[in-house]
Amino acid sequence: MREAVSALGGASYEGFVKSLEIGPLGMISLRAKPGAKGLDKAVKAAVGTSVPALRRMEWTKDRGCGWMSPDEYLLVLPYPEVGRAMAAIAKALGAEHHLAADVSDARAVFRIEGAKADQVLAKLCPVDLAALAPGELRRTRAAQVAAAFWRDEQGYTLVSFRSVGVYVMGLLNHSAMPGSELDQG
Amino acid sequence: MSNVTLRTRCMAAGVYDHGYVLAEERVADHTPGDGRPKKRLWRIRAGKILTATGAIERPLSFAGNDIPGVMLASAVRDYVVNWAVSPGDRTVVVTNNDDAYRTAIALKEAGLEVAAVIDARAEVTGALPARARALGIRIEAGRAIVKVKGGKRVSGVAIGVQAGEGAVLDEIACDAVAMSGGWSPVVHLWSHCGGKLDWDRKHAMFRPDATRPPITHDGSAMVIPAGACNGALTAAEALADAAEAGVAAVKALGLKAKTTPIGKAEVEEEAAMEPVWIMPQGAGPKLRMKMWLDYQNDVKVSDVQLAAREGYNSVEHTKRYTTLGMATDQGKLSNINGLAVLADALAEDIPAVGTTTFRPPYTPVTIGALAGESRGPIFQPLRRSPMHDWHEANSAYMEPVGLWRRPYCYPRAGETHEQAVHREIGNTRANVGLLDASTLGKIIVKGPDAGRFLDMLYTNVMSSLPVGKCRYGLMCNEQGFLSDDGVVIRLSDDSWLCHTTSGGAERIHGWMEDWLQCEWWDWQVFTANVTEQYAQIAVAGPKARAVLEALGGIDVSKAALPFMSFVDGHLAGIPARVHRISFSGELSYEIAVPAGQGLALWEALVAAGAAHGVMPYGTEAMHIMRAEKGFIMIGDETDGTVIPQDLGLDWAISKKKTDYLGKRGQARTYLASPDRWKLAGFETLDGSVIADGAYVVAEGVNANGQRNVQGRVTSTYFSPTLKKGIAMGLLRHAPDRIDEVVEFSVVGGGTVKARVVSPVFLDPKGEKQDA
Amino acid sequence: MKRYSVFAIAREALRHHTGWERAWASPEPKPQYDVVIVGAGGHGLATAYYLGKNHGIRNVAIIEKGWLGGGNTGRNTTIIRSNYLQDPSAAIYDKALQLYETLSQDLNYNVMFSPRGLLMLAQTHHEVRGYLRTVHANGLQGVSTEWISPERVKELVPIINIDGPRYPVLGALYQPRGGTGRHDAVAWGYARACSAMGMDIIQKCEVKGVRSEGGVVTGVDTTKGFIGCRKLGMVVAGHSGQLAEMAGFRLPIEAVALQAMVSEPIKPCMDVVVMANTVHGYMSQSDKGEMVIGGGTDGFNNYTQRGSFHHIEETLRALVETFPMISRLKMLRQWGGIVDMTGDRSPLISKTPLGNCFINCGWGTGGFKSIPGSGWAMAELMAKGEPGPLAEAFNMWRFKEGRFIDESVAAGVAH
Amino acid sequence: MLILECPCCGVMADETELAPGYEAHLKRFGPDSSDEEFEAYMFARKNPKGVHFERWRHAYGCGKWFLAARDTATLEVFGTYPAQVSEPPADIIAKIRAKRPDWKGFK
Repeated sequence: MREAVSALGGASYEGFVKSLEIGPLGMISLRAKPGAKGLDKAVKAAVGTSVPALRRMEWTKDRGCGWMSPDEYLLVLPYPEVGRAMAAIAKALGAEHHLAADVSDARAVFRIEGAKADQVLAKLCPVDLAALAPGELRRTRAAQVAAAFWRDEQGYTLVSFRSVGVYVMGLLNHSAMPGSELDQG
Repeated sequence: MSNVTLRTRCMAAGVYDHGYVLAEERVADHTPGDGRPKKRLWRIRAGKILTATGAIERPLSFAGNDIPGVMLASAVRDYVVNWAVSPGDRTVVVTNNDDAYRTAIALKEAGLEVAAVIDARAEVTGALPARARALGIRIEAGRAIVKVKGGKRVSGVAIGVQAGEGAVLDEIACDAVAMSGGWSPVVHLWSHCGGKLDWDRKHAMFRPDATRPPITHDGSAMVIPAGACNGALTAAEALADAAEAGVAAVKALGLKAKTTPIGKAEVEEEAAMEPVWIMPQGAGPKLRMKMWLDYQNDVKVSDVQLAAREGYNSVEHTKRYTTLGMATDQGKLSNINGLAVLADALAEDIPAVGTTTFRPPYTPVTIGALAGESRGPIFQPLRRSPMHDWHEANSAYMEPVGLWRRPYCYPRAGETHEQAVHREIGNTRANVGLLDASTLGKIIVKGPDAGRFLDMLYTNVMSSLPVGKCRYGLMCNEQGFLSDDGVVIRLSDDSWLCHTTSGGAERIHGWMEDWLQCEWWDWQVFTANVTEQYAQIAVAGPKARAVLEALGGIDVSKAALPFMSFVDGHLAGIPARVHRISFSGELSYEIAVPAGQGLALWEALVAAGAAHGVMPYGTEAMHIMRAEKGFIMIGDETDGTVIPQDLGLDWAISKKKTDYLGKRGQARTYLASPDRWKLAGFETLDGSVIADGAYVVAEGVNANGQRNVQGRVTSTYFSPTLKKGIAMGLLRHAPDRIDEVVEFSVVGGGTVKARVVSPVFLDPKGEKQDA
Repeated sequence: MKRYSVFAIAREALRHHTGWERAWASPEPKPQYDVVIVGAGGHGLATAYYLGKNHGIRNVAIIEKGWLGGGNTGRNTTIIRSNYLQDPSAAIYDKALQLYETLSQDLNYNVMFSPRGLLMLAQTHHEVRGYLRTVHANGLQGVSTEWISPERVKELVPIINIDGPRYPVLGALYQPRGGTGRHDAVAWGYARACSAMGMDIIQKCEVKGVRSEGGVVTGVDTTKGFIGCRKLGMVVAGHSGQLAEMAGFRLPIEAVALQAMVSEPIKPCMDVVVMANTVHGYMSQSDKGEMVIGGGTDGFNNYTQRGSFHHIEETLRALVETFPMISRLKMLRQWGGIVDMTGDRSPLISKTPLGNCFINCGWGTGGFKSIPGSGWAMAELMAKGEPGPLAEAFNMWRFKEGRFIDESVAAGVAH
Repeated sequence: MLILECPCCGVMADETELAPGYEAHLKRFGPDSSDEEFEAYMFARKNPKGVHFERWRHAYGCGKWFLAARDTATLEVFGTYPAQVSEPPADIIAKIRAKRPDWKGFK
């Protein structure tokens, strides 16, 4: 097994906030109906969390599970653990109707950090960030591409498709250009 | 208040549906070069919108009202009071209302001379006129400016009786005229989304009709006007109205409102204004031709009256006929006056004539601000395959395929694109070539009903595909027209992986979800679009097997991995799925690996292939090689009006299935007609290449005099393998016409002769791909 | 009706323009007409005009809910072209273009037809092949178009960025005869000519119902009372669905908003019409100097004449990329029209399930440029009761047969 | 610029997160149907000026299709609901009737 390469090789930019590409991050798209037998067990076994409620994300340290749609979850975990987690999901859900797909390589992942990180996202996404609940996973668009993000104390983690990673980095850089802060003045 | 954001230099340009407000902020127009953006566009989604946009003073229409030195009374006042600038040493104020007296008083108090106030009203009794009189200002009641004297600047005014026809009673020397015809509330933001207006007779103005507001998504009023824009013209009225509007806004949001006293303004009582639309009232044509309504577009009172006389009676007709209100101020100064003149000419009420439509923006907004960040490198997303940088570093000429960029060819120094393409084809046919096929769509379809679902989606049967095997499939829309194609592989008992065309992945995934969510919602099927999870590389050519064997890890022999099968394993230490499928007609493997390791595999293949003469090839070589093999290409052989049967793909359409998407559509008379154009190959008699887009002409012309046609070319190339022009195309009754000679159109006239042949030009038995 | 001429202008200048007559009369409706046309937009008025001119049918009323020319006729981007791919489209749009070429003389009304030339940029190889196909088709249809190089594009349009890093211009489909006209003047010119033939144009008169006997139309109920007719023509663009419902049938139509905008006026800088379909935007310069800009339609049913703002942004992005100089211009005004889109995006000029009731609608984004040809073909259909060659393919039964007239093929959009 | 509440994820979604899908509650006609039925399924549209039932996909959000009852003349939204029904739910119908007494109903 060779070293996995992230979408942008860890590119970063220091504007009025810091944006950097991180990864590769392990990600599994898990599709199952909410009441599916073994779903709780599968999520627990894969990332150690409970199944999240509507638009929420559950965390145990660096492993998480986010609610993506009424029958889809996003599991986040260290990249090397994906194979083990996929096996655990298959075992827990067994013959129950589900679909688990490794999408770790299909994604570009970014961190946006700094006191004004929300300004960068507010410029790009049609989302009322003030109304974003703690622990919320928000799927939306960033300018012209699909994106999902969540907030923590240091800033935001934003996920996009891999092929548009350069575009998303361009957006983040543009929106964080010094002088383009939204502060009043 | 900490929860209030104040944005200065920020104009609300428009109110759009469901509380969407567009605002343009002039961030650094006044501090150029300080590193900040010049402009910023705000897209605001508001629960309620409170507008306090004020009112605009109207000019008066008298002859010569365009001569420099004639200004609005409020503008004169602003120059003097706000900026200590004197517009004139000796000003005549002309008005139909009390407010203009504030200008006269301000001028006087600033030490400037006010030659007279010409007041159209017969009786002038208000508190403000009284103050003006007390300051010694001459007041002429019931009078009008007959005309302004002067050419390049005002030198005086001739005055007469407002009720008269323009007989001059007196002349007053002056160098400025301050005019006031009353005030028009700025109702634009109220009106953009359909808020209706009321005609307020007392003030002769349109004001928001509170009973017919613009509504938002839940049907409630979206805009709450306050102050002068709501018709509350005096400071006292405005304060009271503002307090009321604030409470209304808070309540409308479902919150409790505290009524806080907002203060009272001490203002003089104002006497009623008197609507004056032309001055003097009975002015003849000569004077009317000098009364400007729209200063930018040179529209005069006489123009509007002419429009009415000629029957352009609707206010919109008048606007468009005269261009009244179509200049950059969009009628802010001229519309009400023009409307009133029109109403008068038609002997109708002003409200019956109505206004033109208020359209955003309120004042012009910079196009660059509207285009926003979408410039240069981030104009649009550009999708890159995991090997994108390698292609660019190796001189690839890239072409857009949807939002992707794919190498069209890899020209070497001194090579034209055509030469490069021919070299790439020659090498792939003789040795081995590499194609970046990562852009192909890949969708996993899984579940107890997945087989049944795919049988509805594809024209052939996918449920019967054995695990480990590949099958080519066609997808049609409900009309029956061919929409996508690709190889489907069966991963396990209940899961399949569907390959789509490049750029088709999102569309087809959406199509699948549409049917699963909206039609067959009780079917147990999940889909996942994993297009970007994988880098995919085609290794094609007689030496392809040798290259893969050099990498090692997977048995790629014919016995272990026959044509149209696949295997999972590790190739060069990278987890890989190897498919034996071919779009070039050569012995070919398509290898999928996690995207993060795509470049590593590509480079490993380049290294391992060096001994076998490996070269990358681009999309154009791919297109020509597939045409040599007679394989169709979605978007070339199809254009949204072609069904699989037209392309001789009947073998890929199940006869047994009772239903699939598009089956019913294909049964319609025109689609089932035996006269449809069908796929054929073409070779010109002289070996030349048929022009792109050429039609096969037929005898005669149709009822509209257009030349009859019987077919057209869909793909046409010079085949470097066969050393001659080859083409695929559609021709009426094609299968029955092999060896017939037909004529293709040539731009500019004439035709070129071509023989109808089989569309498979190379290796018809498929021995090479099956090697 | 007095003729407009240079002498008339001279005469009127001497008497303060007090002698100009009404351009058209405003009569009250009569109880019965040979033909009633609902909709006094360009298409309705042109239909009436050619009924009178070509077929001698002059006992005609054109009734209009609002003011004549007040629908899509007055809110489009005034582009005129006939470089269509499919035979039926090329035939009717080229008929329209030919009629436009002499319309000012024909109507004695200046419609300001300006054959300044029209370019459709090809910015992908796929689009190149699509336009080459159109050039071949047009050649066989007798429509003169040509394929031109990027260098020639730059000569014709100096302000264009042909080397755009994202979508370099690879060439263009050029129709030198294409151009623009003055939209209002087209409606007014036809209205004046109809009125002069004795036809009644009845504005502010809304149709409330369609009456029939034994499956044959007998008249319409309106806000000005019942108006009887032997034949009824429905020519109401975006409101065709409502009218069809009154007549008891359903149409393959959806009404959506199509938006347009103008910039502030500037000095002349572009004397051709440019359409860039890969990035979705088109632009021309009006005689007043404004850049007239349009883009794609919204994707949902809408009767508000207001569109969604993000489409404006998309269009402007596309055009700033294509014409970088416009980024410093300002958008002066934006608006929307309601267009009716059929299942194949081509129009209907057709008999209907109701006897002697005819429909003309579904022009989508092609309404203005087709007006004279559409009126010509509709008049022929109404006069004879059967379609002539121009209208034949545009019947409403083609959808049942699957006989589409699909022009999206030409735009290089596969599906 | 519409804003619609996605009934699947609860987001008040800006129009730019959504993809429109035209008339809802169409009944599919397959191989056994008549020409008229198939034509009506594919093409004949209510296209009302007024209450309209239509499809939307929360394309940039949870990815689900949902249905909306919306007035095409005023853009007022009466409600949104999941796509897995063959006609509008009773509560939406009741709400429309309350607001539009003249409405002829869902046919």
